[in-house]
Amino acid sequence: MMALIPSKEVVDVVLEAGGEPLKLCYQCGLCTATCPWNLVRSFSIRGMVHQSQLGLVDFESEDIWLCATCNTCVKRCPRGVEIIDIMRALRKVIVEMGVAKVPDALRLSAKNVSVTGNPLAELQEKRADWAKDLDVKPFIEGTELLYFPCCYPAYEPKEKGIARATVGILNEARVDFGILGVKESCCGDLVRKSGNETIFRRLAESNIKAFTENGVKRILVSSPHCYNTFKNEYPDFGGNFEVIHSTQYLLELVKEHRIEFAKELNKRVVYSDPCYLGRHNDIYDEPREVLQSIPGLELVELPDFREEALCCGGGGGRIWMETKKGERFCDLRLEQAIELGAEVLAVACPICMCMFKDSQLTVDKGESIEVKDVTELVHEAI
Amino acid sequence: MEGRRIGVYVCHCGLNIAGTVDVEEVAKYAATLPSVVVSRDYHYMCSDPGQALIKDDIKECGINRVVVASCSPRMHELTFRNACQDGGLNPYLLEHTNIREHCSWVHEDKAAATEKAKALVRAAVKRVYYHEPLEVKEAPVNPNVLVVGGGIAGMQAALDIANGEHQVYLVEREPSIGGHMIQLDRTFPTLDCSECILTPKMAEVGHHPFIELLAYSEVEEVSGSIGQFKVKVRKKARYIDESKCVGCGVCEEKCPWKVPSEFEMGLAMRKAIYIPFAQAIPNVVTIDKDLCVYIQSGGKKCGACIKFCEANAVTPETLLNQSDQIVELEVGSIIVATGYDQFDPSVVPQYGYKKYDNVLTGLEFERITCAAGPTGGKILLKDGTEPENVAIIHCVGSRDQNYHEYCSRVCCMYGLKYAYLIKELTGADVYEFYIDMRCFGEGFEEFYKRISEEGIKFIRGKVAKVTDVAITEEEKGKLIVVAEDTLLGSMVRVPVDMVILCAALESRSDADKVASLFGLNRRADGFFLARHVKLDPVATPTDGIFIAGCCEAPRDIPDTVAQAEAAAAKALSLISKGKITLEAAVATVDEAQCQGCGRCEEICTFHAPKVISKNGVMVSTINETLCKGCGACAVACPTGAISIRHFTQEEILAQVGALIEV
Amino acid sequence: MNLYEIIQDTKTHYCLECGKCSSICPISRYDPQYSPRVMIEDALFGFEEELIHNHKLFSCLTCYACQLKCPSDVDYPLFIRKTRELAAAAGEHGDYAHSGTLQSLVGLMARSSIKQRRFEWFSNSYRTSESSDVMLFIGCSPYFEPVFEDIPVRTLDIAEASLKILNSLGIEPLVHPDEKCCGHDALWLGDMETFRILAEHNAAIIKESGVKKLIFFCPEGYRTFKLDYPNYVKLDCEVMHISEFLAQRLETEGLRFNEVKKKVTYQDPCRLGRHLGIYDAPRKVLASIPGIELVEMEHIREDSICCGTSCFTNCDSYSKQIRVGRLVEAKATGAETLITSCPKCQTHFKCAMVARGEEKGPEVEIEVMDLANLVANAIGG
Amino acid sequence: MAEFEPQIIAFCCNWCTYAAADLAGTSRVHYPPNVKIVRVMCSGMVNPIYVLKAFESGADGVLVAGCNLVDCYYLDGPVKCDAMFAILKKLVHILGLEDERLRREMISASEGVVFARVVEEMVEGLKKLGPAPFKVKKGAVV
Repeated sequence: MMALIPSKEVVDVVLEAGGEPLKLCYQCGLCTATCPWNLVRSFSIRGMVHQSQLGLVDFESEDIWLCATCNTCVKRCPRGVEIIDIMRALRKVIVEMGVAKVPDALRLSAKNVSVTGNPLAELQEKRADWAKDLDVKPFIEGTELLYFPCCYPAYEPKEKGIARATVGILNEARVDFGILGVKESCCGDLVRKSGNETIFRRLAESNIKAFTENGVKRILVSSPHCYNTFKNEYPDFGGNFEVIHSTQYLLELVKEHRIEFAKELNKRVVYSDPCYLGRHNDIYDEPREVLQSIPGLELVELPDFREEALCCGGGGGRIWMETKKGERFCDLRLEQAIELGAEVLAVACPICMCMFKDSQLTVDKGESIEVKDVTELVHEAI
Repeated sequence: MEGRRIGVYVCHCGLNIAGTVDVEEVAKYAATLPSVVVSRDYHYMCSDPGQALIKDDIKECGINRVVVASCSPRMHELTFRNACQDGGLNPYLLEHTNIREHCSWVHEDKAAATEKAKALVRAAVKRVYYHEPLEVKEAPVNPNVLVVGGGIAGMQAALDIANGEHQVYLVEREPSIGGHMIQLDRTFPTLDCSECILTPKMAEVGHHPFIELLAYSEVEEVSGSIGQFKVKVRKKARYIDESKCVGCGVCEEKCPWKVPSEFEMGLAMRKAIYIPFAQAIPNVVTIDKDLCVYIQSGGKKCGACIKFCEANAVTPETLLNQSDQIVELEVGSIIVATGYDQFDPSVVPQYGYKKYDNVLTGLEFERITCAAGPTGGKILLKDGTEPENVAIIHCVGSRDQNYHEYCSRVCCMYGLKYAYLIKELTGADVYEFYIDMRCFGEGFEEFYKRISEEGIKFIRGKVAKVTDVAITEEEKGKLIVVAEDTLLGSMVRVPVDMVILCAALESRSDADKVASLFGLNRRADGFFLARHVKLDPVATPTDGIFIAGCCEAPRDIPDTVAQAEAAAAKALSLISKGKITLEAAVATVDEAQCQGCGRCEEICTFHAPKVISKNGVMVSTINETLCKGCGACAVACPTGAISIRHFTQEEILAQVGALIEV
Repeated sequence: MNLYEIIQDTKTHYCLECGKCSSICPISRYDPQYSPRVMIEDALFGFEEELIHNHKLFSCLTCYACQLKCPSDVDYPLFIRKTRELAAAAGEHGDYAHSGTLQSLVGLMARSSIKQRRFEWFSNSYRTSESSDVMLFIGCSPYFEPVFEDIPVRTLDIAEASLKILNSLGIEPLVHPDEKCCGHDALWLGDMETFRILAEHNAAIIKESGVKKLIFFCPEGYRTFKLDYPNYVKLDCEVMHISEFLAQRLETEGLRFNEVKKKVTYQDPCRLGRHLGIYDAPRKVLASIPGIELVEMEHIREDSICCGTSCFTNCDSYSKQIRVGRLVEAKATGAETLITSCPKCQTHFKCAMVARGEEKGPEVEIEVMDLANLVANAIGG
Repeated sequence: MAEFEPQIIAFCCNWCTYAAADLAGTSRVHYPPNVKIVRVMCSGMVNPIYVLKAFESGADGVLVAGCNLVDCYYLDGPVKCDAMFAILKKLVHILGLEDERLRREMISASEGVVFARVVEEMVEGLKKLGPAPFKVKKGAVV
């Protein structure tokens, strides 16, 4: 066996890239043991952290790109190590210092975001096209609420329903809201988590500028990723806004009787907690309360839910990458939902929706279940 | 054996016994047994009227042996012994048999339970026949206490007792008290300066009106037993007049003769006339006889110290004619706090200790970081430069069956402390090679976390070797630490400038002598064995002798202090009672039967039997103050010379033989 | 039988009160309270109760030193043995050594119907035969092993050595799995019931096996079979001690031994020597081994001194002093090894060397070895 | 004919097993009356002769029980008892006795239930084995 020589230089680079928390790790292995990847293949986060501690990281390894930033390990870590930060730092070292090859899919998507402001390479000027036929005002100074739909509902045909349902509900509730449309760009979460810190900063700065210039105070988001980024990361760059996720806002509207349900929705529904809503931001009850308020709807729980919920596998830029069949968390999740006899798999995240809709195509009896955003279900019932 | 008159008392215990056992029948049956003159049954034998039956029968029927069949003797044997005594009978002439817990409460078949009760009573009657009166002896306790060892444990124990205004003799073999703790730089996990917290205590010991400090002295002989030990202490000659020396240090300055200083772990020199360290207590000089040229030349050469001593403490007279003194002490209890030795890593040749200059032991590193130490507190390599990277190797000599199997308990923590100090003082890269991190004490884990934050590199793996054979350019001129990083599953080679070996704490090299001096037992690992690991942790098999600190096992300062205070409390409780009651049912030797083979001496845990020569014949004698009456010696005795009072073979065989009716 | 009859039987009334017995008695030398003469006197005065409850009654080693010197031919050992029968009937048994474990084992052995596991120690390197007409009597050796583990004495070594000797002479002897204690100790402690049961059992199994010759390595068994059994049971076979047997074969077969360089001295066991008059046979065997130099002790043959304990009873301070005295004598010869031909002698001597206290008595350490082992070593292989 | 009722003599150390038997009593844990306890201060006090004498006097089984190694009031009594017991076992083994008739247990003061279970097991086992093969010596009982 070749002996390795620890490299102080590499350690310093990783630390510099934001890997500071790795110092704290005492190698108990709980992260590896809780990581969903180990349901489908072997993946030692502990090992990677230790390699980082000694500057012995194999930057060529595809493992570096696996982490979906689902936060399970961080939540459970006995030393409070921000493992996602370490993963981010390692990816950053590769992306920004070019020490190894970045997977093509990631490189491409990041480039897209950088150039077009969205990962789907759609034109910036079409960002508001989803709302063309709807009664949606552009946001102007003094508008109460900014609705920020996220790139996927904005462009992706399969997901536009989320944005449209949201607008339907807001209008029903007579909410004073608007959209920024072409003035906004991707929140930058996925690029940041996949190591493109520079692009992220640019996006953040541009969004903050747009929000600030237009006098935005309160932002309604459909995506937990946007939610997390605006709420927890933008403040570091000077952007302080009140951020509210659609499920939170829906509950507010239901409780204040600003929307009333007109129909029964006699369906068996399971809810899949998005990582960035649940583990990253501790929002577990609101989506459930909203669903339960829909007349006739029967809410059932997946085998693991809330804090334990299985990730869809799309976070951290994974949505852009190909995951081998048999290793897809979303497939597992969908199978569980089908097993439970659910008619609808309710989500509260455009990333989750994208992942699950893909799964429907490959999973046995995938079409037997609908994948819908909570917003869509509410909209159907009013 | 004439004249046995046995009274038998069978208790109903309400229905507790009578509900299952036909007590009247048992009493009637007992009356038919040989030598039984009275046999009664009664509702509650433990009640006053029940006890009165026994007392009256002793007086009126002249019974001289008593059998009570009732509950467990663990419950009421003492009650009935007292009843016998009140009735004028020696309390040991009672046999208490258990027909409640061992019979009525555990059996349902009344006939069978009654038969069993009869058998138990029959056996008790047979046994009581052989009972002999025993005398319960008491002995006074001398309130003086001897504390052996002037480290933190010994000092703490001495202060606790002396503060209760009892005389303490504190014996320390080195010229000054202070022990290992005074050699330490800082103490984990709080990083207090060891000297700062210890020297006030040393001064207090030095001045305490109830502490007589016998430094530079060793215990030579201990005799007697709990309450009345006699101790001989050799006060080694310092070759100066202690009463005159003011510790000014001029002589030391002028003395031309040097050797490596023990206190500085050989990293600095001391003189032939020396005070081991600045805050030494007592603050007087000691002369190293072997090194002093004046003494060695019989007064013909040197004599610088005499010349410069203004206090007239060093004179030709003290140098040439002073000799060791034997001090005799009488004490009631002894606290042994003799501490530990640091494991010598040179027996692990792979680690290169003594081979490479910059491989150090923990204690050496303590001296290096200490501001008063040989480098003035600077962490320096032998060549005077600062290290850029340092490896700290844990478990050197511990957790290794080739050396010591036990965990040395303090090394993880002091290893972390070193990492902290190195980072703080030099900014060097630090690697900790560990097997497991064991940070169990108060504030320890927090300290570990704090040190982790400093970016210390932890490599889980026992180091295979430390070498200077470089295989790459960057290894050149470095010490390379080779290990498997078990977490990587890969070999690593870490080039460093300095290696610190976290050497284990081990039992003193002369622990065997100390053990036999004080009648202590040693565990397989060499440390002294406590009376009970959990429930009697500072007592020893020898009553009146207590242990504290690292002589019992490796431990840190707070644990040592707690143990010292526990030992002091034990001694104080003895003093406060003022006397001890001796076990009456102890071993006794029939000298005519004894062959002096010493098997009893060998097997006894408490050192009670001793073979001595009487008129040229070897016979065993029992020290009754030490004997606990466990009976192991009687089993070991091949000739039947030893028997245990109240549990003689005759008694037990009589009982066994009568249990089964044939 | 009462005391009067015993006195008649053992010619005790011929006692002249000369005191020769007490002056020769090894116990009286150390124990001022013990005197054969006084014992006899008590008997002659008719103090029966005092006599049978006197625990010194069990001190006599029955070594026969006194009897050989008695001018009136008083059989004092026999007197003691018979008086002990009276004492035993009254529940007396002297002070058992080893807490009476050995006596108890013999009692249990006698009164049990189960098959012993005597031969689990037996290695298959020795050849035995169930149909042999020679039997080697193993005796209590298997039981001694655990009891004397700590001394350490391995009496089974002697059994193995004896087997090796017999095998080398072309004899594959019978070793009987159902053999029981010969009853020597029971007999000499006055426990006649146990002795009879044992004698009858052993006689029966020997008769059934049809052996013609019975060889012993233990002089006690030998004596018991040769002198005592005939009074109680019928035994149709020749009995011999292994030293006798060897001496015989030396003549008839011209046995040759390898050289063993050793300076030895020889302890005459009382049973072999004074009881049966066998002094020459063992010496002859010793002389036949090249390299062996025999240096005799001060007291030998008829004047030999007992190993100090008999029947594992009253093994006391005086017994120890006798043994120490004898060992000092043995060491004084300058021999490196003390040879005996009795497992008990070996046991008692080795036991006397045990000194586990810090303070030690006189230096008495010397190698003790059975003659059979010495011979077996000389056979080699 | 009545069922064979084996006789068991148990030597129990004062501090642990005797106390365990007491606890069985106070907790009313029932067990067969075939056992009779002899109280000794320490299991290391049990002389081989006590056990042999028990067989001599008619016991079908003997139990020697005391503290666990760590609980011993006298520090290392159980070690001494084990050493004695090893010798004893060899002796009764040669004698031909079934191993089950002689049992060594370490039962701590809290294990009343264990004591009862051991007694039950022994009684069951001895019932299967039948009476001990020794005929009691005349006048053996003092």
